[in-house]
Amino acid sequence: MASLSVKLFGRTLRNPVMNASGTLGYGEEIEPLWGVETLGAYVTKGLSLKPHHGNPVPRVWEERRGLINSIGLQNIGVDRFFNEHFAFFKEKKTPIIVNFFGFTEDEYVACAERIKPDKLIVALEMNLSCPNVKRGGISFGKDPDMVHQIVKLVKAVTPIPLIAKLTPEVKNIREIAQAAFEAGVDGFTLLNTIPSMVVDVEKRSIPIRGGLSGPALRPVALKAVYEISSSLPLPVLGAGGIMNSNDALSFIMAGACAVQVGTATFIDPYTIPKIIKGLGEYLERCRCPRITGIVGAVHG
Amino acid sequence: MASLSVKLFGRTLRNPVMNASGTLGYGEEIEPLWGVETLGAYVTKGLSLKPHHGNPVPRVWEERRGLINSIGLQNIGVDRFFNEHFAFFKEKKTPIIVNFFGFTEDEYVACAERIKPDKLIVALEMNLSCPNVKRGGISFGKDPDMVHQIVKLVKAVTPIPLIAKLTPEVKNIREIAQAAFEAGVDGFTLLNTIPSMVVDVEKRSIPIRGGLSGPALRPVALKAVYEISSSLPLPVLGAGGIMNSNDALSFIMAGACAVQVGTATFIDPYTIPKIIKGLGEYLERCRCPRITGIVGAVHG
Amino acid sequence: MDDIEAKVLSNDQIAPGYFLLKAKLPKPMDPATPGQFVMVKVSDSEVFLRRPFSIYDYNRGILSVMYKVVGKGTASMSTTRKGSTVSVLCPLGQGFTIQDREAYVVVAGGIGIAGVHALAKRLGRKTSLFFGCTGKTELPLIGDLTPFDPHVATLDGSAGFRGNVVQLLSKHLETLKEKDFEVFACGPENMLRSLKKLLEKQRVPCQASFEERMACGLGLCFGCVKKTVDEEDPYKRVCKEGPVFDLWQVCL
Amino acid sequence: MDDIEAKVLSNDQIAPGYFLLKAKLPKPMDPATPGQFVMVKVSDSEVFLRRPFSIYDYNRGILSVMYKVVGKGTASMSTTRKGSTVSVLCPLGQGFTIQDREAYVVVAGGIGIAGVHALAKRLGRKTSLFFGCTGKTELPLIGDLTPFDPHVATLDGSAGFRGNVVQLLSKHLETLKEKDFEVFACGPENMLRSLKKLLEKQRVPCQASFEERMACGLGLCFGCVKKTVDEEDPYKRVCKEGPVFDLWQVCL
Ligand SMILES: Cc1cc2nc3c(=O)[nH]c(=O)nc-3n(C[C@H](O)[C@H](O)[C@H](O)COP(=O)(O)OP(=O)(O)OC[C@H]3O[C@@H](n4cnc5c(N)ncnc54)[C@H](O)[C@@H]3O)c2cc1C
Ligand SMILES: Cc1cc2nc3c(=O)[nH]c(=O)nc-3n(C[C@H](O)[C@H](O)[C@H](O)COP(=O)(O)OP(=O)(O)OC[C@H]3O[C@@H](n4cnc5c(N)ncnc54)[C@H](O)[C@@H]3O)c2cc1C
Ligand SMILES: Cc1cc2nc3c(=O)[nH]c(=O)nc-3n(C[C@H](O)[C@H](O)[C@H](O)COP(=O)(O)O)c2cc1C
Ligand SMILES: Cc1cc2nc3c(=O)[nH]c(=O)nc-3n(C[C@H](O)[C@H](O)[C@H](O)COP(=O)(O)O)c2cc1C
Ligand code: FES
Ligand code: FES
Repeated sequence: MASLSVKLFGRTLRNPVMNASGTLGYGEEIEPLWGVETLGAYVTKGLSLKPHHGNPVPRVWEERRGLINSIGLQNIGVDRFFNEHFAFFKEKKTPIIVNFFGFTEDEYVACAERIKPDKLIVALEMNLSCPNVKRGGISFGKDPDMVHQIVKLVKAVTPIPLIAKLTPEVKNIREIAQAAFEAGVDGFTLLNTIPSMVVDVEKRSIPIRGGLSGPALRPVALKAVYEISSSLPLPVLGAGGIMNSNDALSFIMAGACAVQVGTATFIDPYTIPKIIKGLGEYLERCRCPRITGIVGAVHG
Repeated sequence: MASLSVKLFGRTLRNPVMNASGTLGYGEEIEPLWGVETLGAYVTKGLSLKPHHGNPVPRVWEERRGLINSIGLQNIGVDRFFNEHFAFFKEKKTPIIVNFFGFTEDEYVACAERIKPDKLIVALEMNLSCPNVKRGGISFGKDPDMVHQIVKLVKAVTPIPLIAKLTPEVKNIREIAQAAFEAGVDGFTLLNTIPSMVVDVEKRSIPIRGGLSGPALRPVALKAVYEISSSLPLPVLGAGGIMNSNDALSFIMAGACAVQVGTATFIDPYTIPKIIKGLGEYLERCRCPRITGIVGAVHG
Repeated sequence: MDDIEAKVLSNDQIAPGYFLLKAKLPKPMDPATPGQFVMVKVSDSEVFLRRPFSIYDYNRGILSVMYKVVGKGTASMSTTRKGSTVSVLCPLGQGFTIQDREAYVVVAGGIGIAGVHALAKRLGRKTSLFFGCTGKTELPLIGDLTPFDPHVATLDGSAGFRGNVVQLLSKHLETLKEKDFEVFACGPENMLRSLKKLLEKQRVPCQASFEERMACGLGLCFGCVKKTVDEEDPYKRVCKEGPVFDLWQVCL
Repeated sequence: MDDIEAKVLSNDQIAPGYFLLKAKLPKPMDPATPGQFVMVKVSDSEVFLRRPFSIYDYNRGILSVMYKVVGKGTASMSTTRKGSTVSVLCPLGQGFTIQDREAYVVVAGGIGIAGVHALAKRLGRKTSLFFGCTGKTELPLIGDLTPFDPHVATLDGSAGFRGNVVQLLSKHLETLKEKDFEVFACGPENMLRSLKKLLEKQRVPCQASFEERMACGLGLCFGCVKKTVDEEDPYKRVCKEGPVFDLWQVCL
C-alpha cells in the first residue's frame, strides 16, 4: 500500500489533503458525513483577536463554474475557538493549522500571541488578503514592504511555524513571496480568492462583491504554486479550484507538498475523502511508493 | 426600433460589440459565416513594428470553461497589415481599432508612428501585457511608472485616440489606470488574459503556459470595468468571458461603453451577431430607446 | 444525514410554474422532522451549486419536493425526466419543534406551503391552516391538505379572501385568543414581517421557516445567515441553526 | 461553410476504441473536397472547445466521421445516442488537390485512414492503398476500401506485413519508379516524418494531412500552426492553409 503521508514542519500528516480555511466550518459540522480525522490537517476558519459578525447577505453567489463569497470573516474570535472547539480536535487527534487575520498589524500580532504552541498545532496560516485599515484599506498581501513587516512582527511573537497565505491580486507574486521569505516565513498557501463582482441585469444592481473561488481560479493558482515552489526552499500548500484527485495531483506535481480543498466540498461534501482515495489509487497505478516522490515532478 | 449605436472618440459605431484582439484573425476569415461590417468595430490582431512568427505548439489548451493560449503574438507586422488588409475594411466601411504592442518603448512608439490617421481608424489599442525586455521582462502594464512613460511617449507621436489595454495581473488596477490617465490616455480596454499554466498529470509535464481567457475571467474583468469606469472620466471597453448578451449587458451596466468578445467566438462563431441581436431585444423588452441609456446603470 | 442518489418517479407541473418532484431513495433517509430540507444537485452544466428545498413529504422511501421555477436551477429541474437520478443531501437543518398545545395555526404564503406541508400532517386535528397566494391558479399547491379546509386568501381576490394571508389571519385571531396556541409559518420575508407585527402584542409563540441563498447547506461556509437578537453571535446559519427559527429571535 | 445542427443516425463502434458516427444534415453542406474537416461541438459540460475531425464521407446529406477515443472529448462523443443532435461547423480547411497522374499512392496510419477515405474513393482505380496499424483488431478501419485490396502492415505482425506502413511502402516503390505518380498521406507525425525520408531522394510529389490542437478551426486564433519552409510566414494554420500541405513545404 503506497504511502500518502507527508512531513510538514517536522510533523507527519497522514495525507496531503486539507480543507481550505473557511470552507469546513469549525470542523464538527462535517461529522455527520465524515470525520475530520480523515484530513491530513484541519485548517481553521479565519480567526481574529476579537469576534467578527461578518457581512449582511447575500454572502454567496453562483458564477458559472465558480463561487463568489463575501462572508466578511465572521468568526467567534481566537479565544472562544480554543475554549469551545480545540478539545474536539484533541480528542480526534487531528492536527490543525490555525488561519488568522487582522485589520492592523497589532491585531495580527495580538492574535498570534494568543495561540499557545501545542503538538497538534502544525502551523499558523496568516491570511494576507485583509485590508490594512491604517493604510487606506489596501490588502497587506499586495505590498512587499507590508508583507515583510507583518511577517517579521508575527514571527517575533510566536515559536509556531508561520505560513503566509497570499492573494492573487498582486503585480508579481514572486516578489511578495520573496519579501515574506526574507522576513522569516516558514511556508506559503497559494491562493486566496480573486476579488470580483456580479451585476444583476434584471434588477440593474450589484448583488455582491466578493472573492471568486472554484475552478476559475485553478490555472492561476497552479502557476503561482509552480513559480514559488520552484524558486524558494519553503513548503507550499496549494489551493484554488481543486475539484478532484487529478486537480490535486497537478498541484502536487507543480510543487505543492499538500493541497487544500474549499468550494468543491460545497458541491460534493465527500470531495475530500474521494481525493484522498484517488491519490492512493494513482500511486498504486503508477507503482509509486510514496506521494512525496511526485512533489514537484514537473520542475525542470 | 431601439438604437444600439454608440459614440466613441467622436465616431459613431453602429453597435457596441467588437471582437477581442487576436480572436477574429485578420477579419476576412469570418466572411464565410458573417461579415465584419456586423461589428461595431473590428479590433485588429496585435500588430508590431516587425513581423513576429509567434510560439511553437501547443498554442491552445482547453481548461474547464476556459482557454489557455500562448500564440506568442504572431503577426505580419503593422506595414503588411495596412498594405494587405486595410483595403478590405475600407471597402466594407468597417471602423477598426488597431491593437499593437512592442517589447521596448521604442518598438511601441515606432509602431504607433507608422499608423496614419484615417477616418476608419477609431483608436489605437496598446497591449500593455507585453514583457519589457529592457526591464527584466516585467510587463509594461504592471508598473504605474512604466505605464505613464509609455503612454506619454506614444501620445507624443500620434494624433489617433489611444486606448490602454490592461492586464489583470496587477496589485491595484486603479493605480495603473490613473497613471495612464495622467499621461493622457483616451480610454481603456479591460481585461487581457490572466497568466496561468497547465500540468499534464499523465505525462508529468507542463504542456502550456499562457493566458487564461473565457468565462473564468468574467467576474474579475467585470469588477475592473466597474472600478475604472466609475473612477475615471474615460470610455472603457469591456472584455473577459463574455459568452452571451446577458454577459454583455452586465459589462455595459458596469460601465463599459462597448464590449469585446473573444473566446466565445471559438465555441460558437455566431456569438457576436447573436449578442448584437440579444442587446436589441433587451432594449425592446424594457422599452429602453437606446443602449447608451444603460451604460453604467449600476453606478451608485 | 447522507448524500443519496435518488431515482425520479415523477416530476409533474401541479400549477403554472410549480412542480412536484417525487424520488425513490435506494436507502432510507435518516429520521427527519417537519421543516427540515434537502440540497438537490441539479444536473446542468450551467448550475454549479446545489439548491435547497424543503422536505415536502417523505414516506416509505419516497421523497417529495414541491418547487417553484424562479431561475436557472429550478428551470432546469423542471425538465428532469422520470427515471433519471438526482443526488439529494438530506435531511438538513433544524425543523419545527412540536409541543402539545390546545390549538395550532399554520400559515403559508405561496410556495411556502412546501415548508409546512409535512408539519401540518404531523400536527393533524387542532390545526387551522391559512394559505395565501396571488390567485386561484395557485390553489393546487394546497394539494392533499384540503381536509384541513384551509382559509384561503388571494391577492387578486379570485378565490377566498381578497388580500394577503396575514390580513386574513388577523380576522380569526379573536376566536383563538383564549386558547394556548402556537403559530407556524413559512413564506416570503414580507409575509413573515407582517405576521410578526400582527402577533407582536400578545407575543404569540411562533416558529417560522426562513430562506437564504446557500452554498453548502451544511453549516460549512456561513453564507446563509439571518440576523437575530443574539448579541454575541447575531448571524445564525439558516442551514444549520435554521431554517426554522423562533420568530421573536429574528431581526426582520 | 456553415454551423449545422445534424441529427445522429448511428454511432457504432467499428473496432475496439474506434467509432463511426453518421449524421443527417438538415441542409446540404457546401461543396467539400477530400481532406477537408469539420469542428464538432461535444455536448458535455466538461468539454469547452469543439473538436476537429476529417470528413470521412459525405453524400446525400449524410456526413460520416470516423474517430478514435483518445481523451474526454472523443470519450463523450462515443456515448452520443442515435437521434440526438450535434452541431458541426463544416466544411473547413484546404483538402487534397488532385491532378491527373499515371498512378496514385495513398498511405494511411491508424485513424489517419479517416483523412484519406473520401480521397481514395475519389481517385478510384490507378490508386494503390497502404494501411498501417498496430494489430489486426484495427483492420475494420479499412471499411469499404477493401476493393482497393490495400497493402496492410501491422506493428505486431498479426496481419499482413510486420512493421510500419512506410517500410511496407518502400518495398513497392520500385514498381512505381518509372511512373509519374503522387503520394497522399494521413497519419501520425512520426509516420509522415519517415515517409518524408523515404521519398526524399526522388522528391516524389506528396500531399499530407496534418493535425494540431485547435480552438476555432476557422483561422481566427492562430492556435493550430505548423512550421513550414516559408521564410516570411513560417507558421501556417492547419485549419486554414491546411490540414493538407505539400509534404516538402513542412518542417518535420
Ligand atoms: C431552507 C430552504 C428551503 C427552501 N424550500 C423551497 C421549496 O420547498 N420550494 C421552492 O420552490 N423553493 C424553496 N426554497 C427556495 C429555493 O432554494 C430557490 O428558489 C432556488 O434555490 C432558486 O434557484 P434557481 O437557480 O432557480 O434561482 P437562481 O437563478 O439561483 O436565483 C433566482 C432567484 O431565486 C432566488 N434565490 C436563489 N437562491 C435562493 C435561496 N436559497 N433561497 C431563497 N431564494 C433564493 C434569488 O434571490 C433570485 O431572485 C428554499 C430555500 C431554502 C433556503
Ligand atoms: C484537421 C484534423 C482532423 C482530424 N481528424 C480526425 C479524425 O478523422 N478522426 C479522429 O479520431 N481524430 C481526428 N483528429 C484528431 C482529433 O481532433 C483529436 O483526437 C481530438 O480532438 C481529441 O479530443 P479529446 O478531447 O478526446 O482529447 P483531449 O482530451 O483533448 O486530448 C487527448 C489527446 O488528444 C490529443 N489531441 C487533442 N486535440 C488534438 C487535435 N486537435 N489534433 C490532434 N491531437 C489532439 C492531445 O494531444 C492529447 O494527447 C483530427 C485532428 C485535426 C486537427
Ligand atoms: C465561503 C468561503 C470562506 C472562506 N473563508 C476564508 C477565510 O476565512 N480565510 C482564508 O484565508 N481564506 C478563506 N477562503 C478562501 C479559501 O480558503 C480558498 O483559499 C479559496 O476558496 C480557493 O480554494 P477553492 O477554489 O478550493 O475554494 C474562503 C473561501 C470561501 C469560498
Ligand atoms: C487566441 C487569443 C489571442 C489573443 N491575442 C491577443 C492580442 O494579440 N492582443 C491582445 O491585446 N489581446 C489578445 N488576446 C486577449 C483577448 O483580446 C481578450 O482580451 C481576452 O481573450 C479576454 O476575452 P475573452 O474571454 O472574451 O476571450 C488574445 C486572446 C486569445 C484567446
Ligand atoms: S449554506 Fe453554507 S453555511 Fe449555510
Ligand atoms: S484553430 Fe484557430 S486558427 Fe486554427
